[in-house]
This record gives sequence, C-alpha cells and structure tokens, in this order.
Amino acid sequence: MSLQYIFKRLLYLIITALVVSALVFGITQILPANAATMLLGEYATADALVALEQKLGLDQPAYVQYWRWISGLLQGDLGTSLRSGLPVADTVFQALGRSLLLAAFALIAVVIIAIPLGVIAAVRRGKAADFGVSMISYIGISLPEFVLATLLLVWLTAPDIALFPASGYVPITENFTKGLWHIALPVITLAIVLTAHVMRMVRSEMADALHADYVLAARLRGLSTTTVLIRHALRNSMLPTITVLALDVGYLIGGIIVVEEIFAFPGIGRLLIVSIQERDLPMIQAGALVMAFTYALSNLLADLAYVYLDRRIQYD
Amino acid sequence: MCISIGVFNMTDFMSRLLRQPHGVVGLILLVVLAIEVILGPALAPYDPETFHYSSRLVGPTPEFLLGTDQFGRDILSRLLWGARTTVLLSLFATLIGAGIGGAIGILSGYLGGRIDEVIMRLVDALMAIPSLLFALLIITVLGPSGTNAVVAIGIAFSPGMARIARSVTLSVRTSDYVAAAVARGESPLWIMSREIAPNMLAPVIIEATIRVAFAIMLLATLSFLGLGSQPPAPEWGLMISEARAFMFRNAWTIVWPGLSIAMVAITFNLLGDALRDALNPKND
Amino acid sequence: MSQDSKTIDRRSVLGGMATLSVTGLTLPLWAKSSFAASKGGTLRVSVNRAPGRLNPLLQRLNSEYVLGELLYSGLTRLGKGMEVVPDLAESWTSNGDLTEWTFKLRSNAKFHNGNPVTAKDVVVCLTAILDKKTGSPGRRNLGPISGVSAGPGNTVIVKTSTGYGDLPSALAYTTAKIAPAEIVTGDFDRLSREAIGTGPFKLVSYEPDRLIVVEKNPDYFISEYPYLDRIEVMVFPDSSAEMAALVAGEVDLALEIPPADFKRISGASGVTGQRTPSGRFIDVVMANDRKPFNDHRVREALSLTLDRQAMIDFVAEGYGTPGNDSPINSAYRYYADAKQKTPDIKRAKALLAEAGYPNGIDLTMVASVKPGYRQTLAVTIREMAKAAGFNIKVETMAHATYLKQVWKKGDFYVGFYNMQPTEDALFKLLLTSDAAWNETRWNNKEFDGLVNAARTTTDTAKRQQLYGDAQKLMQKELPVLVPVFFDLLSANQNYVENYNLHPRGATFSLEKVSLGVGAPKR
Amino acid sequence: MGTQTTLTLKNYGVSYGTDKGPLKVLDAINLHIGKGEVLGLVGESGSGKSTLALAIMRALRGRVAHETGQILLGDVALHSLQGPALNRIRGKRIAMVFQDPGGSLNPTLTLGEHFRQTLARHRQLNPSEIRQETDRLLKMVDLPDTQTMALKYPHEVSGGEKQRAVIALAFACDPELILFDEPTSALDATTAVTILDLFRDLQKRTGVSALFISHDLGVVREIAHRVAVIYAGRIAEVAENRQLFAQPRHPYTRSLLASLPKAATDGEQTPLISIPGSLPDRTVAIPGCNFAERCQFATDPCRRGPIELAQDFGHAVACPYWQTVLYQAIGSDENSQMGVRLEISEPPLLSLNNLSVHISRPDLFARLMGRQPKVIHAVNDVDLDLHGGETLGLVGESGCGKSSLAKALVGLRPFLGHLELDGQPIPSVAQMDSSYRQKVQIIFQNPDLSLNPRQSIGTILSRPLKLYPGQDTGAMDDKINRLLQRVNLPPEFATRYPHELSGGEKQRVAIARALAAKPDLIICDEITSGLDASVQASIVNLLRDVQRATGVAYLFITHDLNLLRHIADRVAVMYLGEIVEIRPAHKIGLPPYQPYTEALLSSAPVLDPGLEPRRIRLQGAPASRLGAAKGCPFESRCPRRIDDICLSERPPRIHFDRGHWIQCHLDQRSLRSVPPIWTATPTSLNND
Repeated sequence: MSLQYIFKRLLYLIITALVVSALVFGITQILPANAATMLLGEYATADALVALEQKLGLDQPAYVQYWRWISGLLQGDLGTSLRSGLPVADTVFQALGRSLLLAAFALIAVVIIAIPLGVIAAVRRGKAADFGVSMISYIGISLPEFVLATLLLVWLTAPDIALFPASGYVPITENFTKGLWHIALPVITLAIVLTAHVMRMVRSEMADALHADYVLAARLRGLSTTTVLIRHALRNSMLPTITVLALDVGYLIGGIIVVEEIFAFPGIGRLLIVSIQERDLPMIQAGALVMAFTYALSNLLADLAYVYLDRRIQYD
Repeated sequence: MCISIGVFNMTDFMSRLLRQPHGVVGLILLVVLAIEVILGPALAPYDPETFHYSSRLVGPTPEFLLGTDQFGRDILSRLLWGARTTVLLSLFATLIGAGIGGAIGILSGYLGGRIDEVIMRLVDALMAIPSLLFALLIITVLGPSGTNAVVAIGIAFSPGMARIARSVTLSVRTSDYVAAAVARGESPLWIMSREIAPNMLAPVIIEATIRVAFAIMLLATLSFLGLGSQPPAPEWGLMISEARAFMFRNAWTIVWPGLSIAMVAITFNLLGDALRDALNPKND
Repeated sequence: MSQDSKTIDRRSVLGGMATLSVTGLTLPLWAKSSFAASKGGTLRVSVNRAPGRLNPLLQRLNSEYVLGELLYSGLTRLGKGMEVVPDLAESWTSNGDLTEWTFKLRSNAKFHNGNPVTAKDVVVCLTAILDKKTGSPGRRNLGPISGVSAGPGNTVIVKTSTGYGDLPSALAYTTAKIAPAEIVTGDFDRLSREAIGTGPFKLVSYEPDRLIVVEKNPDYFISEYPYLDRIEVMVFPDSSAEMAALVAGEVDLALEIPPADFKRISGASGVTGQRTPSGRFIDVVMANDRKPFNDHRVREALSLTLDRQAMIDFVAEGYGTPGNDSPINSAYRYYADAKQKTPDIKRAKALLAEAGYPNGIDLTMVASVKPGYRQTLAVTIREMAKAAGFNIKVETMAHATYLKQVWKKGDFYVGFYNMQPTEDALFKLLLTSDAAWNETRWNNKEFDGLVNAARTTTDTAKRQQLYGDAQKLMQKELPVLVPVFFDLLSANQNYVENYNLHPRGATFSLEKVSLGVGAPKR
Repeated sequence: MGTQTTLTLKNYGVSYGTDKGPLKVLDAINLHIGKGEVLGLVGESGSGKSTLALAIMRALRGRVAHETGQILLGDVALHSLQGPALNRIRGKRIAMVFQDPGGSLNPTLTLGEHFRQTLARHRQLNPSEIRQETDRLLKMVDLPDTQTMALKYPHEVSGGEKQRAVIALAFACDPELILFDEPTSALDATTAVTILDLFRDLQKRTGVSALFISHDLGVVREIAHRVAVIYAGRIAEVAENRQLFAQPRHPYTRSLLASLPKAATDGEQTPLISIPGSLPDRTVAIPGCNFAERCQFATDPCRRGPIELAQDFGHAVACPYWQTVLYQAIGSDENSQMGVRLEISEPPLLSLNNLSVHISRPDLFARLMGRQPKVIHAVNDVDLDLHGGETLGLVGESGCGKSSLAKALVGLRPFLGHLELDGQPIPSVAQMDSSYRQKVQIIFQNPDLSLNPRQSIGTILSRPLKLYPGQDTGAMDDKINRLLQRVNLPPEFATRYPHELSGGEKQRVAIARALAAKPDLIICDEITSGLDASVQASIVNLLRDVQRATGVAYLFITHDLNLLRHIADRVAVMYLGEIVEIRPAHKIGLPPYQPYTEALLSSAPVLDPGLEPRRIRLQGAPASRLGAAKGCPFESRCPRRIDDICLSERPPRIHFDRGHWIQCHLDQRSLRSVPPIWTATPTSLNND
C-alpha cells in the first residue's frame, strides 16, 4: 500500500464530498418550500417572505448560494442554521459526536456477539446451532428498526418492567453509568439488526473459507481444529467481514435516523429529519455531507485495513 | 463476492432451488405471499376502510380475527388489502433500481475508459449516501406518497445496482464470447443487449431479490416516517406508524403489520440466498 | 371543576374599556395552597417539538412559547379564565372611542442584564413586531395598531386605526415580548442565541433538540415568584418516548399528552392527568369562491354527513367537545349556544343532487402531516361522507409544502388552530373579508359588519348579541366546517403543584409551579 | 523397491450421492505402493484420480453415499480413522501436495508460519529449532535466501517457488507417503521440469513413497516407478514404467498413447488417434468393461463381464482379451489423410512489421497528477509473415504475449507498428473494416467462455452468417446445418445450448463459428489446452481437414511443442513479448536452437520409449515486462548468456536455411554446434 494510494483515495473522498454536496444542494434548491416559508409558517405573507428571503440570501441564484456555501466550507464555516440562528458546525458536530458514540457502542456489541456466533454457525453447518443462528439472523435482517424499536419500547420501558429509561440523553462525560443507561435501548436496537447482518456475513465467509484449498491443506497437515479454524479460516474470512462492517456503517446511519427519531436521541439523524422538515438548508447540507463523509471514510478505512491485513492486494 | 455467470435452465434451476431448505421455505412463503397479493382483497372479511364505530382497538376476536385499529377497521382485512400495495410497490422500486442501475452499469462497464471512470466516481459518491438518507432527500423533493417513495427507493438503489451490473459487465466483457463478438464486428448495442445483458441476469436477479426485502423495509420505514404511503392506504409501514399512538392500548395493531413486513422480508431474503446458492457453481 | 371556574371567570372579567387596575395579585381560586408552596427544586418539563427559535419575537410553536414565557414578559398576559392580567404594564386606560391606549409600566422590572425596562424598549419591540421586515408571526395579531410611542412618565401610548376594545388582550399575544431596545435595533440575531428578557427565569443552556435549562431570576419583578430554582425543558419528538419517560419519572410535567395515551398516563401511579376544554379546533376549509364549494348546498351536504360525536372519539379519543361549524365554543366569552348538529345522510344526498351532483362528487382533500389530527380528520371525513356520495381522495403532504402550496390557496383542506384570546382575534384572523388569513374567501359583508361593530362596543350585552349573530350566520352559511374542539391534556407527577392547564394552549405560568412532598432531589 | 508396502488399497470403492442416485466415483480399486516406490496414476479428467488421493487422506469432499474396502497405511487402517487419531497421521506420516500451490498456502500467513505450525504440531520443536528446521527444509528444496524467504507471504514469491515451499512442507515431518495431485500442471513447462527434477532427487535421498497423480503421461513417465492407468473409476492397467510405455496392453492405454503427439517423430505427419464417445454414466451399474462402449475391439463378453484386473508378472491389465488384440492397430473412424501439404501461397496473406502491443491501465488519478500511467509491453516489435494455407505455430510460456498478439490481430487490443492483410495496410484497430474482420477469425482457448451460455448454438452460428453473408444464399437453417456438418456435429445441435455440450463439442462449435465467416486466417489461441488428449486429437484432425478443404491459414498458438511439431508448418518461439526464433516445424529436434527454444524443447515430456532428452534447466522467473527490454529478453535466465552485451544490446537476427532465423548474440557457429535435444538411448529409462 503506497502513500500514493492513500492520497488517491483521499482525493476520491473529496470528489465524493463535492458530488454529495452539489446533489444535496440541488435537492434543497428544488424543494417546494424554502426555509423562509417554514420560518414564518402560517404567519407568512408575500412581503414578509420576500423580506426574509432577502435576509437569508435565498433570493440569490443557486450557483451564488452554492459558491458562498462551498467557500464558507473551505474556511471551516458551515453557516448558520436558518431555524435557530445557531452556528451549523457546532450543532452538527455535537450531534455527530453523539451519533458516533451510539454507533460505536452498537459496533462493539456486534463484533463481540456476531463473530463468534457466525463462526459457530459456519463450523456446525447444517446442525442445530447453525439453524438457530440462521433463524436469528433472518429475523434480525427482516425486522425493520422501527418495528423492533417500538416493540422494545413497549416491552422494556413498561412501568412494571422499566428495565431501561425510554429515552433522553445524558452525556456520557457527565455521568457515565447514567449515560450508558440512557443509550442502552437505541444501542440494543441497532445492535440486534446489525448483529444479524454481520453474523450472516461471517457465517457465509467462514463457510467459504472452510472450503478453500489452503484450509484443506492445513487440515491435511494434521493441524489442530482450533489452529485450522482460527489461524486459517477465520483470519481470511475476517477480510470480507471488515468490508461488510464498513458497508454496514451506511446501514447503521440509516438505522440511526430511525432509532434516533424513536428514542428521541439528539444525534445527527434526528437533526437531519428536523432540518428537512424545517427546510433548514445549511443544516441539511452539513448533516447529509457529514453523514456521507463518515460513510465514505469508514469505507476507506476498511479498505486500508483490508490492504494491511491481506498482503495479496496491492493497490497503486 | 463474485457471482458466476452460470447457465440458466428452468427445471434444473428449480431442482437446485428445492434442494436447499431455505429455498423450499422461501418458495412456500412466496406462494403464500402470491396468494395474499392476488386474492387478498377477495379473502378479506371486511372492507379495509370501513369504520366499526363500536369496536375500536379490540384484540383478536372471532369477529375480527386479528383485532381492529383506532378507527375500528379490521386489521386482517387491511393486511390482506395492503399486501398488494406493500409487495408490489417494493417490487416496482427494486425493478426501477435494477433497470436504471443495470443500464448505467452495463453502459459504464462496456464503454470503459474515461466515461467509466467518471460514471463510477459519481456512483461511488451517490453510494456514499445511505439508502434511507438518499430516499429521504428525494422524497422531500417529490413530496410524500407511495409512488414517490417507490421512485425514491428505486433511485436510491440504482447506484448499488449499477456497481453490480458494472462489475458483472466487466467480467462478462473480458469473456471470450464478447471478445469474439467484438472481433467479428458486432455493434455495441448488440453486444450490450444480446451478449452481455442476458449474462447479467443471474447476479442481478439475486441482488434484486435480496433488495426486494430491503425495499420492503425501506418503504415501510418511509411510510413510518410519514413520507411513504398516505392514510387511509392499508400500507403496512403506515399502519404501524398510525398505530404507534395506540400501541399501549392495543399492541396487536403494531405486532401484526410488523410481523407481516418481517415475513415478506424473510421470504425474499430466503429466496435471494437460495438463488445465490442455486446459481453458484461452487455448490455443485 | 373547570366548568364552574370558567363561568365565574367569565363574569368576573371586565370588558376592557374601564380601567383595570390590578396592582397586586388576585390569588386564583384554583391555587390550592400557594401560601404553603415550597420553594426551590428543579422541574423537568417535556415538550413534543424542538423549540428551534429562542428569539421571542419570532416564535410560533407551543414549545417555543414556553421558553418565551419563562424568559420574557409582555405588556399583558392572559389569566386562567382568558381575562387580561398585568405583566410589564401594571395598569392601562383608553380614550372613549377606544382608539388610544395608555399603558403604565412597572417600575421594578429589570432585564436579565440588570438594565431597567423603559418605555423605549416597549416602543422598539412593538414597532419591530409590526415591521414586516422582522418577519414576526404576531404582526397581524396585535390589532389595528397605527402607532406606538412613549408617553409621559413610564408610559407607552398605543394608537389604533379603529376603535379596538380588545387591545389589552391582543397585546398578551405570545410573541409580543419585550427585549432590550439596543439589542432589537442593534444585533437582533443575538436573540437567537441569548435570552435577555425580564421573565422569571434566566437561560442557562440551549440545545434546541435536546435540553433547555433555565434558572431562577432572583430579580423577577414579582418577588414571590418563581418558586422553582431551575427548570429543564426536555425535548421529545416522539410521544411514546415522552410518555414512557413521564411514567418512568424522568419527566415531572408533560405539557401535552396525546389523547390516545391520556387514559393510560393519567392512570399511571404517581401521575396526575389534567384536562381542560379549549377553543383549539380542527376545521375543514373550503374555498367559498370556487366550484363546487361556492354552492352553499355542497357545503351543507358535507356538514350533514358528519357524526361529530363519533369524530370526537376518532380525532380526539373522546377528549374533546363537538363542534357546531363555528370556531367559537364555550371556552370563549361570547359563545352563543345552539342546537347540536347531527348527521342526516338522506338530506345530504338530496342537497348534493340539487346542487347538480346526483351521482356523487369527487373531491381531493389536503391534510398536512402536522399535527397528525389533520390526517385523522381527513380519513374520518372521507369515510363518513362516503355514504352521501362524496368520494374524497385524501392527499397528505409535508407541512412546509402544505404551507407553501395549499394553505390559503387550496380549495379543500384541513385546518388546525389554537384557541385565540378573543372572538375578535379569531374572526379577524380567519373569517372576515380583511382577515389576516382569509382562507375561505367567504367575504360576507354582514359578518364583517357584525365583527367590526363588536370591536368598538364596550357594552357586554351588545357584544354578546353581535358575536351571537355572527356565530349564527356562520352556522347557517357554513364558510368552514368545525366538527371538533380539542380538550387540552397534560400530565404531571403528583408532587408537581400549582400547574394548571390553560385553555389557550400557549400560556403556562410555570413561575407559579412548585414541588411538593415526594419530589426527587435533583 | 522394497517388498514392504507403505500403502495398500483393497477393493476400495466410493460413491457420491447425486440427484440421479449414487455416482460410483471409484470402483474396486486394488493398489499398493511399496516402500520407496513412486506410483504414477494417470487418467483423463473425471476418471476419479483426485478422489482417490482425497480418500487416502480421509478428506473426501461432497456427499459420500457408500464407501467399501480398505485403505491401509502400513498396518494402520486409515479408512476407519477419525478425529485426533487421524490428525496425528496427517502431515506426519502422509502428506499431500496439490496442483495449485497458490491455493494451498494461506495468503495471510508467511511461508515460515506454515512451517512453524506444522513443525510445532508434529515434531514438538522449540522456536529456535523450528527456525533451524525451516531453514533446512527451504534449503533442501533449493530455495534461495532462506532466511528472508521464510518471512515472505505466498503472493510475494513465484509459482515455482511456492510449489517448492509446499513440497518442503510435505517433507517437513519425514512422512512415509506423499500424495501428489498434478503438482506441475499449473506451472510452465520449464518450471515444471525443475520441480520434477527436485522431487526425483528428494525421493531418492529420503526414500519416501509417493502416489503421483497426473493427466500427463509424459510427466508420469518421467517420475514414476510403476504406473497405474485409471479409467472412469476403475484401474485399467498397472505396470512397471518402462513396460507400460513400451508395451501398453489395455486398449484404453493404447488409445490414450496413440492420441498424443509424439515429441521426436520428426517430419512425418501422422494423424493423431482420437477415442470416440465419452465417459460412461456411472450412476448405473456397469457389469462389464466400462471402456467397452468406446473400445474398437469390444465384443459382447466385454459388456457382460465381469472384468477383473489380472496380474501377469507384475503387469496387471483389466482386459481379458488384451492378447488377442495386441497386434491390431489402434485406428480412428475419422479418416484423416495426413501428410498432404497444400501449396503455400506467395506473397504473404498477413504481414506484421515492428508490431507492438502496449497495455496501460487508465488511471484518472495518475493523469491528474500528470504522471505517466504504467505501461506493460506485452508484445515488442514483432515481424512475422503468414502465408495463405499455412499453419504457423506460435509457442511460448504463459504470459509471454502470445494472446496479446492474437487479440491485437483481431482488433481486441490497440497495436503500434505495421499490419498488412493481402497487401492492404491496416494502420490501427479503428481501420479494421468488416472485410478484415471477415477474413481474420479467432478461436479461443476455453469454449465455456467463448460461447455465450445464453445463446443457442444456432444463434451463435447465425451471427457471423448474418454479418458476412457472402455470395451464399439460401435459408439460414441450411447454412447452420452445413456448418455443423462441417465440424462433424449433428444438425439437432442447432437448438441446444452450450452447457448441454461436452468440451470437445463446444470447441467444434467455436470452430464452426469461425468458419462461418469464410475466413482466410483463423487464429487458434491455445484451443486444445483445456481438453483431454483424445479430444485434442480429434480437434487437431478436424482443423487439418478444414485446412485441406478450404485452404485457410492458421496461426496456432500453444505452449505444447509436441503438438506444434505435429500440426504446424513453421514455428515461431516467443519469449517476453518478442519472437526469438522462427523455424520450419519438421526437424524441430535438430540444432541450431535459440537457447530458450532449446530449454523449451528439453522441458517437453517425452513418451517414446528409448528417447532421452538432454537436460537444460532454467533458473528464476521471466523478468518484468514494464518498459521495453534493451537487450535480449531472455538474458536473465539464459544458460548460455555471454556477457553484458546480452543485457545492453538487442541481439541480431541470424538467418539459417529455409526461413529459419534466430535472434541471439551467439554466433552461427556456436549455435550450430549444440547437440540435438533428443538422442535415442535404449537404456536411458530412469528406473533401475
């Protein structure tokens, strides 16, 4: 893996960001109503709208607005929210931080649960354990987050059970246990769905790896089952799993939007939904960009990890 | 990840499919689903939109087998009617995605070079937007409705489909029968449509089948967020969304449509996996 | 209980032209034990939408009004029975034809930055609200004001273009808050980030999507208040999460409870539900100037299909009162009783046939997704009207799109409005020819005349007569259909004392709330 | 050869479960391998030879329906071993070497780690002992720089080096038996012979027993003491190496040998013998001889059976009638008349001058950075004339640029330099008009890939007919039927799909497709490499028939020199993108040779008894093709390298008689003075 390769990927990352920003900007331009409409709401009159649009700069041609936005971005200025008048960057990064925390916990849970289960299923292929794992994963990948989240909410927060607080968010820096407690339900929801994904992947990759010639060769050298499984099969099946994990970050982002909405978790997903509803252009742009960028970055990191782990792959 | 361009033979294919337990279960579920889609309205005991003033939010009873919702509408009838919308819309969404993505992918992969590079950078960039987010943005422009949700999901799916179509095109393109066609001077259109496209079917169908499951969930999620089908349509995601306010009074209003969505998604996931295995020559 | 108190309130309230001088505080009847109220503590209040705007002049959501009221004061406020009570103005008088009003400001009112409130601040703020460039939602709600100026002493003089007896009520409007003049004229946007008001609380932190914290303002001009040391406003965009948090004791006071959950929540241990009838209504807006709704028979036919009692169940889960196609109900002062309308499908069919639709009529009804009641109403009407031959297609749309494309422009859609402080405010907002939001374009001269006459009258009986005629006219002419009024619902932990649900829906009086026995220490 | 046996198979049989019922993969196998003995096992694809190896290793893949008989390693009953007991034997007492060394090494582990695991497992060595032992083993297989070699990942070493490492790994615990499953098939000929040399040497030194499986009779002849021929899951014949090749008894063995082009049959063109029919269906019981349906001598008793492997002084054969037919010649139904050559036309049909093919990957990033993309010089300055009616053989190892050249000639790769067809210059791919494309056709190596699986044979054949209608009028169906007839396929094949056809039939369709355009030149790119010997024979015969009937010229690309000698008029030898020698095909065994040609000839397997090739072994792997070589492309591996002149200067072209030239720095004399590759020495057989 050369430095040049990393540079190249970073360049692509920037291209991605540009395309996404242009796209999102384009979309916000053709929205049937703009922020001024939403800001004034039922109090909007034609003259008030014009005045406010002027004030917000919404009356300028699209390319001027885009250029203004991009040049601001390059100077690290994401603009001000049209809705609250607060700086976008602060709001977005604060929300992103919380979402990443949510995602990180979910991913940790997934890695701890999904990989061993996937391995067991692959090794015991066709046996009861495999059947069980497959069943769970089929249900997991087929149950939309919002159904799962709603059912968890009904069952786990009911007064007589009250296992978890229904929602709210306590910064983990403020009170660690309480923070964990509050984040538990969204994390569980995300983790269940993701675990199913990753488990499936590990199972099938592992099953493939177990069929590989080098695994047969290792077995025929009389190596112990554990060595064959872990040093040979798992090691190789982890490579595609890393890619899937990175792709699942995209899924995670989608899931986060729903889960945050339901559990009232003040993350980037909810910020985005609210911003879309409110036509808060700078916020939509920044939010979508940040999400896309996170996703692209996680894919890049996965690819780099892949290259690092699998010496066969030589990018140039 | 590579999907082979195996040969396609219907009887042989069915027997391969039926050799796998998940294929069998998937097919059975598919038949049940097909019955629901085709005969659902005929089987429904009530009109899905009729209010039963005196029986709001009741649990399962002999009169209302799965109970009623907040308007006293029969949940079973709504599910049976809704199957058509929910399933067909998801299929359409996937078809749109496969169609657009397939066309882009085949073109990009075939033309190659600079055009391919540009298209793929764009596709990569679009793929960096998670499907739900993408669909959300598109819906925001188009306005919330079932049809628009379908279009949005279709568009949101197309970059992924384009990637797959392109990678298959690239591998098919290097195959000797395409080389033979090029060498004998066939037109690009003929090569794309007759030499390459038929060989993309298997991997695209596999991907599309799994995507249907995904589309169902995405569609339901959009409806849940109020961006998909609109009331009083008996769309399953929307049913859950509407019922959420009443979930503590009658949890069945959520459980049934939730189960239905999961069932359909499971069906297509099972079928997709079974297809993948059936069309994979490694499993011979 | 609330029914009783309302009658008392209604009578006790003075018309407005006479000098109302309530220098001290009238202890409200419902205040159980304000003398025994314990001081201190932190109250957690939940709201169901993110209060995106901190600037009090620009607010337009109930969750934002909460903040506006905590942090700022206006000249007047509305009391429990919709009566006008002093806020920054300690008293007010008007001239004989009700065109010039003089408000005397309190001398002890100070902004959070320590500066005293002057007449200049009031003049600047009211002028800013009336300036269309500010984009304040309250611009058309303050009455026919033609000029605001500082008077002698600490007074503000407000002139109106026509006689306007309801001005003190109108100035209680939620966005008519007073901020320091130098900020309003100087760095107006600062108010989006900071709160420099005169309210009972000061802003500690503001994260609009999660949590807003305010703490006691020790210099509040009514020294007894506030009782609480601190209020945390928690934001829950999802009501089931909000309800769960309330039941779990994470939240002390939920300002709004979805009707579907009210029974469960108020039955939960440790939680008390509050309910008050209100003038908040949902209506069916029809373009009176366009086919087919320019035909009175079509409107009447639709009205005759509505089973209003059932509708209360569907739309408000039983927590509401039936509407009678007038937006004025018993929560208003000049409500005129009338026979409750009942469905008559046969007659509806006949009317529709008369109007030229013997085979039924196809219509598209638009409902914004916010709040959800609009869709519910649309679906319910669609189902109820089916029998009479109305074939209604429901089209829902995002609120922003609705505002841009349908509201005030569409032919047939669902409206949803908070209670207004006075009949005049409501009629002049929605129904007269010169109404700010003349969405029906009914443009009935007779109706305009009745409303205008009532404005300049101080005689209560005469006003009752005029407003009664106006309501009758509406019920006959049916410019809009008003099938349901909502009760307001809230719930709080049993230890929360002195919170009383206000029918206006935009007034909260949290400074009077205290925490009783059993409140958790936070 | 000792009397003790290392491995014994007694009446061993195995069936796999399939949809059509159990498929008898191996049936009544009786074999033994003595101590220190190498048993060669030859058979065509599908004969069950790999299954036999996996059965011995107790690692059968797939659904086993039945297993019968015994497998004994010494006195250990392998067939009943399981779990840890089996693991103690695998790798320690028996080892296995697979065909693809790349596949059998874990890509994520270093070579050293593979040794470490095995040594730690079976020999309980401590880390420093492991290091020493790894070093010793790597040295043993002649790997250079063993210390760093152990730290390398599999992808960092060449295919030959990988296979050496795998062999070292097999020897790591001093096993009694090593199973080789086609260990050289994936390697280039010049590399393969070095691996064979290595194994022969190690075997002698360690006295290990081995089962050596191959489809290539030549390879088995090189290495085995005894040879077993397997056909459709049954052993047809077992004999001492020399005996088997000198006097094969079973009709199958005889047919197999007859189907192979011989190395040293100079000049004269004899037809190759193809075996008609295909492998029998083994889901049904075959009571008699399973070769009966394809045997030209078969009689009714053959079909009734039972047939048993009968011993006769150490030469066992599963044909009771072998003696009766031994002196009847093996023939073919296809009455190819060989030896009749067509007139070679002048002037040349196709003429290449300084033709080069450069492959560069488009790279947006590199362009943005203003950098030159990496260019692979696949073909460098090739001069070549091809005459009408001629067969020009193009030979070279994989990756030498043969296919790139072929692709450039049919417009699949851009080229530089001069290309003329019928005296008409073709400046670039874009100028290849439909007349050029009609005249120059190509057939690819793998018919599975060159026939679109979604098109019927009729559709496939109709395309060139539609594109190049020519003067031929008439119904499309008739034309297709005629084409099918031309390649000896029945007309009903028109409605079939490629997957319903066998490999040989598919390749016939590909030939028919090329013929449909009525070309002047057909480029045959390794068209028989994927086929079994007997099928290859029938394809080669067909090509000759076609040439005689139509006068078409062939550019016949292959890595098999023996085949070229059989089919070609002239041979061009390619190394690293350059043609280093062109010579007439008959007399290929006679000097002078370009040194690379010499090495290539030396590596070709020899079947003729009493013929021993002179050994020339190449070291290392071909150099990188990035950028054009300044000197001789073969310089880095040339055993007759002179000095730096080979590196720095392009070698001159030295002309000999009759269109024979060699590109080399050596002078004519020294080139002429090399002895021939093959010398007939009756005592040269390696087993004694």
